[in-house]
Amino acid sequence: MNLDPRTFAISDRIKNIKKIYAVTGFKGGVGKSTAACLLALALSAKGVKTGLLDLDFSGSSCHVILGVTPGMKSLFPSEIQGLTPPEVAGIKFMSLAYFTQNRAAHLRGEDVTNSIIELLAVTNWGNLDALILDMPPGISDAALDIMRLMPKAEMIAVVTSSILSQNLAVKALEFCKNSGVKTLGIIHNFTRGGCETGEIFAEFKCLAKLPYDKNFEASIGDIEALKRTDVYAAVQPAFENLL
Amino acid sequence: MNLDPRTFAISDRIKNIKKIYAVTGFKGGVGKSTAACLLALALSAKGVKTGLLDLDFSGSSCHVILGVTPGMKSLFPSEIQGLTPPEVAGIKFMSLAYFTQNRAAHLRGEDVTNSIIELLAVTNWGNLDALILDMPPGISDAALDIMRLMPKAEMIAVVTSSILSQNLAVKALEFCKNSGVKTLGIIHNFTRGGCETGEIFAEFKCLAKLPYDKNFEASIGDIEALKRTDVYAAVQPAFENLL
Amino acid sequence: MHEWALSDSVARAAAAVKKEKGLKTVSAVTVVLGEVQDIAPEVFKENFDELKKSHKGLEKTELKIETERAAFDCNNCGAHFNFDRSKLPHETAEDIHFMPETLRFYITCPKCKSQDFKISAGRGVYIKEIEGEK
Amino acid sequence: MHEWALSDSVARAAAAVKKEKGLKTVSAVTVVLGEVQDIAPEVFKENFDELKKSHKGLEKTELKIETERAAFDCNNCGAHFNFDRSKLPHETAEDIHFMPETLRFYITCPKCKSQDFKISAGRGVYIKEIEGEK
Ligand SMILES: Nc1ncnc2c1ncn2[C@@H]1O[C@H](COP(=O)(O)OP(=O)(O)O)[C@@H](O)[C@H]1O
Ligand SMILES: Nc1ncnc2c1ncn2[C@@H]1O[C@H](COP(=O)(O)OP(=O)(O)O)[C@@H](O)[C@H]1O
Ligand SMILES: [Mg+2]
Ligand SMILES: [Mg+2]
Ligand SMILES: [Mg+2]
Ligand SMILES: [Mg+2]
Ligand code: NI
Ligand code: NI
Ligand SMILES: [Zn+2]
Ligand SMILES: [Zn+2]
Repeated sequence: MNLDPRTFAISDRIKNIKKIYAVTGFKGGVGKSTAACLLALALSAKGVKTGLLDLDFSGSSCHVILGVTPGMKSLFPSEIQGLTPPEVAGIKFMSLAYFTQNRAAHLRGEDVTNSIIELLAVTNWGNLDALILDMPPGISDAALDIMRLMPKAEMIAVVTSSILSQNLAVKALEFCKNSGVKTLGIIHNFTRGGCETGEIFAEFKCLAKLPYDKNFEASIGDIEALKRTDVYAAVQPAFENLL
Repeated sequence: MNLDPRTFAISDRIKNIKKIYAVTGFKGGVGKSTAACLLALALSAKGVKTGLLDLDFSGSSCHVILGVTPGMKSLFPSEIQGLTPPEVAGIKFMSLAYFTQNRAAHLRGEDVTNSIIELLAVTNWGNLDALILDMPPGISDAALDIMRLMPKAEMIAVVTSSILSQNLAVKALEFCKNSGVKTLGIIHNFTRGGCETGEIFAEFKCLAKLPYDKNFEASIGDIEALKRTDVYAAVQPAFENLL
Repeated sequence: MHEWALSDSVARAAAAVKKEKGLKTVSAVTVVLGEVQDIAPEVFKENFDELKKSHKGLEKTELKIETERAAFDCNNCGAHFNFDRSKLPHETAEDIHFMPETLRFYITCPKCKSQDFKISAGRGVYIKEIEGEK
Repeated sequence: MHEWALSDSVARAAAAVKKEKGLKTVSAVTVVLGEVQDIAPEVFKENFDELKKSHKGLEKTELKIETERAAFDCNNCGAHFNFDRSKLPHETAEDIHFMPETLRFYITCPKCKSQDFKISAGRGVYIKEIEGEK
């Protein structure tokens, strides 16, 4: 026998989380981390008990967007029945970045799976209304593992107007559907006007349209500044369909 | 004994390729596929014998950018001592997309490794002056496999002005250096003026600065239109350091 | 302690196997603790002995603990190698204790210096045997 | 034929093993062809018998071919299953012949319908044995 005990604990660890949203988009650079962080900030600001888990190990961005320095001497989970994530603006925030000392995470798929299982088995989220997952691009180990280990997670797909983004998202959402995974809806990023997703996403709800905001970059790392951006304001309509 | 014969053929398959460039950037959406395709088009237009290999299996974009429809009934490799890639604008173009019938490629790391080994073992590139690799984001299986299977590949890192892109690229290039992989230089994408990479990349050559071009998207899929874009024009200075 | 969560997962796994196999009680569980994660056996056992009380049929389960030396296979040159955990700086050792995969950010293949290797033994916690009565 | 490249890799692997083990000649190579990739044994052998002539010490190597049934393990529910290659549409069958991993775009776990499974046997080509004289 060679039995991995960790997966037996996962359903218990997430049993007091009401909703889990996987912010994906399949393509890189479409604004997944941006949307995930702003959604989490907005939920938390409304008093919703919110968690944020950065699962893009080789592209961890959430700590940079939120302006925190993960590490034992700065911000670190506490050892209470596993690892309890520290709070950032009221958000319980978990990331592999706590443990990487700011090094590049060169992980093969098997490592990604092992790290996800470890994080899910030891993280003590407590009661949450919503847990936001910031997903890596692609349908790789991370996406497949979340589908099997957190079957109640719903997808929020971030897409842009680019044919490159939309092509991939359509195929990937088809894959999710065939796998029995629910897609809550689409967030359209970098818009310059009306809802440009068009026909191709007709079967999905448009949760929010985020304008391209040339001042956004300067707000990265400063939560108060982020909350004053047009992008943050544009995230709000998404709530109607959350929770 | 359980010996994989395929890796024994790889050095032979690439022995008549003078230079291999892995267009990376570690972050998604920074313009890796754009830079890879435009570089390949520009090289080929100058009469350089060029190959292009799309290694971003779950985000295959090169065929969309080049405007070709991969598939047995449209564009497909020919079975000559392995698989000889068809030519697109003079570029020998290889992609997993020939074999996926436009479905989402949900591959775990082990599958990515197997597919890369298969492609490298059976692709008959013939004589090439330059082979451009379009890499997926992250330092995942694909990047690690290219480092070990094609040790002569040199990195071209595409970065943007965003701290999110630059943070990752700096760490990843450090990793490459420690792994003995040569970095040819940086391509700065989405610039809006001078070279904005700054101090942080001081040790690397700036190969080209690609402006943000709002008309670029409309040129995707049309090679002649791509060649009239500002981005294509801006790629040209990169040659000084190639070949 | 963070160990609590892993001990808890072992108790839950044993309870699940008990149910699946139709056992009445689990007499013993053998776990293997790997050198990479370096879980303290005493702490692990202490937690388990507390946690088992809340699982029916596990109240008297004996936890047997074995340890496993870490072993690595280089993906680049094929070399097999080990490491000396005691030489890691404190903070690094702690990071690896929480997330064993981070080990690969700190050690390299002694033969070819590659940072791309497989942890072939001694990663974390696994269950080697579950004994029980029907 | 695309098979040529795989036969060639077997010849090169055998030549490399011969050198590494200090063999004078390789008397036989046993390869296993998996059901997923579905390489035609005759074509494979024909290519090999031509290719071996250009490797010193392999001129008389006998190629022994075995075949292996495909087997899959579901990553979602743990089910083990097989498939019926003859039921694949022609074009799909060809794609899988070239790139075995694409198989997973077309079949699902019969128990839970998951598209996430491991190919545990019968993927492609591997060498089972290399026999030779010193
Ligand atoms: N609506 C927006 N306006 C301006 N910049 C944005 C917007 N959304 C994202 N960005 C920027 O675009 C880049 C990619 O966003 P990111 O959230 O990191 O994407 P992903 O997580 O999908 O890779 C980042 O530099 C980010 O700051
Ligand atoms: N210089 C540029 N000007 C305008 N659009 C660009 C430019 N470079 C890339 N793009 C667009 O940005 C998006 C991301 O580029 P892409 O090459 O797909 O990135 P990656 O391969 O790194 O994921 C695409 O929609 C592409 O068309
Ligand atoms: Mg991101
Ligand atoms: Mg992230
Ligand atoms: Mg790309
Ligand atoms: Mg691509
Ligand atoms: Ni501990
Ligand atoms: Ni064939
Ligand atoms: Zn090595
Ligand atoms: Zn199944």
